[in-house]
Amino acid sequence: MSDVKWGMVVDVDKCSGCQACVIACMAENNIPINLDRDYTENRSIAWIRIERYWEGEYPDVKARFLPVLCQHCGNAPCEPVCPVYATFHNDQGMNIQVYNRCVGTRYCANNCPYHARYFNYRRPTWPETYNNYLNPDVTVRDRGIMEKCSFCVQRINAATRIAKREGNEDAIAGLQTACAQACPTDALVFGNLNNANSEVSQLYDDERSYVLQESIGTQPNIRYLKKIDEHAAEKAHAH
Amino acid sequence: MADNKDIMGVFADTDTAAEGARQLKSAGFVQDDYDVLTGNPYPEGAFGEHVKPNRLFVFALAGGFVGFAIAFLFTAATQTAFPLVTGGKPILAIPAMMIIMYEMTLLFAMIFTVTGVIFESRLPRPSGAGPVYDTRITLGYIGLIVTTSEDRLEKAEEALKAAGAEDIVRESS
Amino acid sequence: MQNTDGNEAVIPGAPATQEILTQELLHDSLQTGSRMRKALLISGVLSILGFVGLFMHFASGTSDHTTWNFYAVIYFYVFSVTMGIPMAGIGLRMARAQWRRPTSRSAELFAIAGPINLIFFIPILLVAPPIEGRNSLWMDWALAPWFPDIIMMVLLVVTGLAFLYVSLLPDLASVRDHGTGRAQSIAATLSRDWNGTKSQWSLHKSALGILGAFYITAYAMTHLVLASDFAMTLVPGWKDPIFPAFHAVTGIQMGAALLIITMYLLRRLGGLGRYFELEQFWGYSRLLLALSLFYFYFWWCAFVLFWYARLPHEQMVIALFISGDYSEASIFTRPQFLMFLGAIGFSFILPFLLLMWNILRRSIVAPTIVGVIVLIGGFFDRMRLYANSWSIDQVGGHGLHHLPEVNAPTIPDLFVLIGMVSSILFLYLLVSRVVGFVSLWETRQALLLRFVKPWGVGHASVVIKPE
Amino acid sequence: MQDRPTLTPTQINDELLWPVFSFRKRHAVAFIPPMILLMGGVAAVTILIYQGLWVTGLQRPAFWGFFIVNFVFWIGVSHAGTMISAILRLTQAEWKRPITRAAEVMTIFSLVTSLLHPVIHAGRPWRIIYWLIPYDFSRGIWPDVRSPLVWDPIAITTYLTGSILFVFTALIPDFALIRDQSTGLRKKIYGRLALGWRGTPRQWKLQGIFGLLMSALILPVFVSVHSIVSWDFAVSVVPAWHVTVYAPYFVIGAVHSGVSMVLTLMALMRWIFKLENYIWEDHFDAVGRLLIVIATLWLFFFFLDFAYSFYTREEQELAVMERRLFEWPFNAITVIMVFTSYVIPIPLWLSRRVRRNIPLMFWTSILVNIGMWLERYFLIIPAIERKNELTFLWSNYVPSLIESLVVLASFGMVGFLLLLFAKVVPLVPAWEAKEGVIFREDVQFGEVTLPGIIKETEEENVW
Repeated sequence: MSDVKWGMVVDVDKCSGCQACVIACMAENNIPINLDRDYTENRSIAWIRIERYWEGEYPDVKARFLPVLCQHCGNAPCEPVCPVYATFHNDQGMNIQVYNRCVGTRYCANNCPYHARYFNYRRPTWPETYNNYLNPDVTVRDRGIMEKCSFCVQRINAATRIAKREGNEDAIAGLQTACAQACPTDALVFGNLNNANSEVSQLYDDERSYVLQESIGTQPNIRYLKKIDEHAAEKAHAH
Repeated sequence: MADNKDIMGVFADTDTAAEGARQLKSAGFVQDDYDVLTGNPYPEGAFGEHVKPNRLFVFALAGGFVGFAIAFLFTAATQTAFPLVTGGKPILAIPAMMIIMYEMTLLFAMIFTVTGVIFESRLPRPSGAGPVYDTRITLGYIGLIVTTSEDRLEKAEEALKAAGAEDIVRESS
Repeated sequence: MQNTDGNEAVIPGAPATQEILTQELLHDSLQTGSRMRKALLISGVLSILGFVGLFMHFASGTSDHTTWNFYAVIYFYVFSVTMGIPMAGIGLRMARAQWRRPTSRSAELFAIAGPINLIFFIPILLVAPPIEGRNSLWMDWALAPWFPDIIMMVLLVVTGLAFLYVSLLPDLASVRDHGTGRAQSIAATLSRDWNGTKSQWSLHKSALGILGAFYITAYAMTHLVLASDFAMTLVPGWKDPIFPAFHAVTGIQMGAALLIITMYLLRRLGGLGRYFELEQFWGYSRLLLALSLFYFYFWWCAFVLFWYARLPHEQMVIALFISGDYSEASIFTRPQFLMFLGAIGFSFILPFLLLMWNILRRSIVAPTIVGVIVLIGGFFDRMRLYANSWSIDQVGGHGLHHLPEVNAPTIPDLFVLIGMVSSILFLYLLVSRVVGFVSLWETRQALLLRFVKPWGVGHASVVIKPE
Repeated sequence: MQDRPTLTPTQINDELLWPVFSFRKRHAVAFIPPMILLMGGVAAVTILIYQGLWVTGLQRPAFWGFFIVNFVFWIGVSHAGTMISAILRLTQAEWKRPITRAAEVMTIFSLVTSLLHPVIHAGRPWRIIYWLIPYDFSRGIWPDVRSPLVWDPIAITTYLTGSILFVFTALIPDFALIRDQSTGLRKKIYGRLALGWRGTPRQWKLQGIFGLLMSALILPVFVSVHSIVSWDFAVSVVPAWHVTVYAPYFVIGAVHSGVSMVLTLMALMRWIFKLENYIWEDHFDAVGRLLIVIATLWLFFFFLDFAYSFYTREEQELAVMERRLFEWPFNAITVIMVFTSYVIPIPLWLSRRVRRNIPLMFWTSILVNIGMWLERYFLIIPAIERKNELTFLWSNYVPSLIESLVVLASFGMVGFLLLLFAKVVPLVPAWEAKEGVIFREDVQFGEVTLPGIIKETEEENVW
């Protein structure tokens, strides 16, 4: 499957900040439930988060939403600083996190310009009744480990297996990450960038598309589509 | 010369020791016949002794080369053994390798140097300080050791005595 | 042999006495021979070339700074070297190194090059593009960079001259008393009422200390502002705080190199072999080795960051100063890379490989050769830095868009180089006619502070370190 | 110059070896404060390992905190030993003699202490060994040599090994001394350690050459260690960390704090072990003069870093500088740092009277160390608190009690180890002290007597 290059397009114009993607991601990837304590300590974990910026002065205040997840950079600053290869770049353009190797130096998190990496300060716990709802395809991360958006790698692997078994690419073509699947406004579009007629690769070169913090030259596989709004231009870069 | 014996005169201070050296010379002993034991360094040649040249720098160089080779193999091998791309860097990231090679070069140079010092100063001696030794040396006394054949021991002894040796230590045979 | 070596330490050869010093330094070396006359004449004539070159440059216009790139190269090269030499002398004086005594005069005498540097600095100020829209230390201050830079330059030059004058005073006095002809009259006017009273000497000592410290500070700050105003500012997206330090250190490195060469020439042609002996060359070659290592260290500190972080604008800086255009297949079609090779090869690799051997360090010819190598390397380095950065016409922007075409040097540039060098040489020799190349009072003091006494069977040399 | 007693070898032995042969009250009492600090630290680390990192103040985005700051600080202090012994050895400064060993030993112990920090600060300390030793051997995965965190251990191990060898080799003559002066089991042990040292001219000469050669070898390591530590921060893309001047800036800062720490140590040694005859005002004077130069260099690099953070005028760097200069507590930290590490001590040290006043030197050196600790905090923390453009996640780091206890304990640990070491061998090299006496040659100049030194001829071929 090396001809596959997974990518995503985030249409800031469509995003309504409903947080559905966040919840879907938590359910899919066994992310521990954040208590208020975790938020006050700035230790909450959310592989995809909606950043909310207020614009304008009262009474005409506008809320701007920016979904941020791991950008799966081509030049990922987080990768080379890991002493134990716990994170590296695979041949499908994804930034892989290997939980077993991680020793928790947290250097990758320091070096991630998108704040997309999260550290398990505590051993994750769920209410007793939830234990049976955990996704069997996804590891539960112990304390002391970095974690981040994996582009739902478990789904990708499953789809790849099916595709290989059935000998056609349908499974891969229809593949969705949890967040993209859950997005009611289709603000998140996930797909194979090497497939020219996939929706994502068409939106990818849209004239509205831009890259978060382009000056760092991380060459992400996630692009954003500007808000259609006279303020959008400076907003997208300013914050 | 297996039948050579050691004899040591213990002197209280520098001048008498220097005098002892002169006496030995006049008694026909050459520089290589006698050696000096002191509790701390003295200016070189203070007792007319001379130190054979050492090859310490060779150890340092050899160590450097060894370390460099090891580091190069280690870095090159580990990166190529399981080529994972990180941060879009080349699999053989030369600047990173240089840093490690630099460190290892110096590490091995230092280790070899210390080995060299110990080896070149004829240490370690399993026998300890040796048969002919006097603990007063470390109290600031100076020992003149004469290594010579049985028959000339007497000559050496009176030379040392004449110079005012406080004490004469003989090799117990 | 070793015991006498201690004796050789400061005044080698025949056992020097105060009389010998007086004879050699006060009478012999002040005689102006025919060779000296020739040198003075030639250098004097050639120094006119510099102004000719300057005129030709101005004739071709000051509007486009990219045509002046090699003028900048030459200026900053000569500036770094000549202002760096006194640093070597002053630093060792502060470190109380005994062996430097005979050499400190010939080092500090180079402060005389200050005025020349000042004159040739003016075109740089006129031609250098304004800082509007560029990164700079001055926050778009209207007077910057001209005002602060000229201030720093004047400060440096004046401090250097003042230091030189103070360190000359005692010798001027002795020339006043024993000299002859014009030298005597000049010395008489300059030396004022110096007659070596206790208070004068203590004042002299503290004055040297303060002025020395002041010179070092001025040197560092001048390099800081010049390096950032006339190199870093011109390159969009180049933020490199270590560059000024690198600039200053390479200046001292080249200075030490030129000093070694000067010592060699004085030894050969000036008949001052007694004062520039093995120990002096040994000491300075140690210094040169250390400084060459610093060259690499400071360069590497910048390079490894740019290489590792892979920020686009810093990749362009690497391309501009080190690697050249990656798309060029052959490295020989990349001028930037060739300049870099010359710089690192002659400023670090060769000096390091040669000087790491004590046998070579402890000789007279080898350090001289390395000195020449370092001077060449230094020129390559200044070329790498200034020829490239001055060829850029892009103003502002987050990073450099494309590598500039490097303009080749022209005849006027050559004239300027010859002119600057020979005018400095001219001044140097001229002053040496009054006070000579070796400081009398320092070598005299050296004689007092070192002697040989019998020790045990052999001998040992005793050094006195007065506070 | 006045108080330079002439000592006999016997006297030197007695005055330097008493901590080894007897255990006096003053020595015992000195153990108490470091012990207390150490206890606190042990408790803190136990809780930390058992509970996990949530007991610290670490959060997002400040993933690094007190531990790393302290790590950098102690690595810095460890540079004193080499600075003192290597550089002064190469420049053949006579006054280095009595302080070399103490400084080198402090190097070793502060390195050991600093090495603990990355371990306990990792998420899974029990796995940290994998960091150094390849674990997925079957899959052929080894540590990534591209990571600065792999350069670190290698550099520090090199430095540690070098320092240990340095100290041990210089110790052999004193082992021999103790061997000769003692009896029974102690004689046996020290006899083993002395490797049968006799004190022939060849052995002494090799000692001398070893000093020079080893210094020449360890100096490059000395520079590289702290440079590499600084690159942990500098090679990243965090705006205010990614500064080219960091390497030399950290190194000179390290020397500044380290040499001041040596001052502190000298004063303490002088008081605890009654070394008035060996550590003179002259030594404080000389170290003081050295420190003026070092501190000024440090100030220059500080200025470079500071000035150029405004050079490009990019929002993120300005945000960090705003945090450093105007926001509590960093505004206070910045002021205290500048004052304690330069503005107060240096003008004082300019006067010879202050440099020769030991209590004053002691307290000023303490000041400098406070300042230099804060400097590391000032450099490291704000940059990640204000990291990159996503202001949504900017936050402020507040260290927890556990972390503070560990920081205090690190000081206790170094002190404790030093005192323990003093029980085993003399902190002032006895043979160097004797050498100093032999090589001293007071010279009469008319009315005054000046101290002269019998110069070892630099004949020995170092390379």
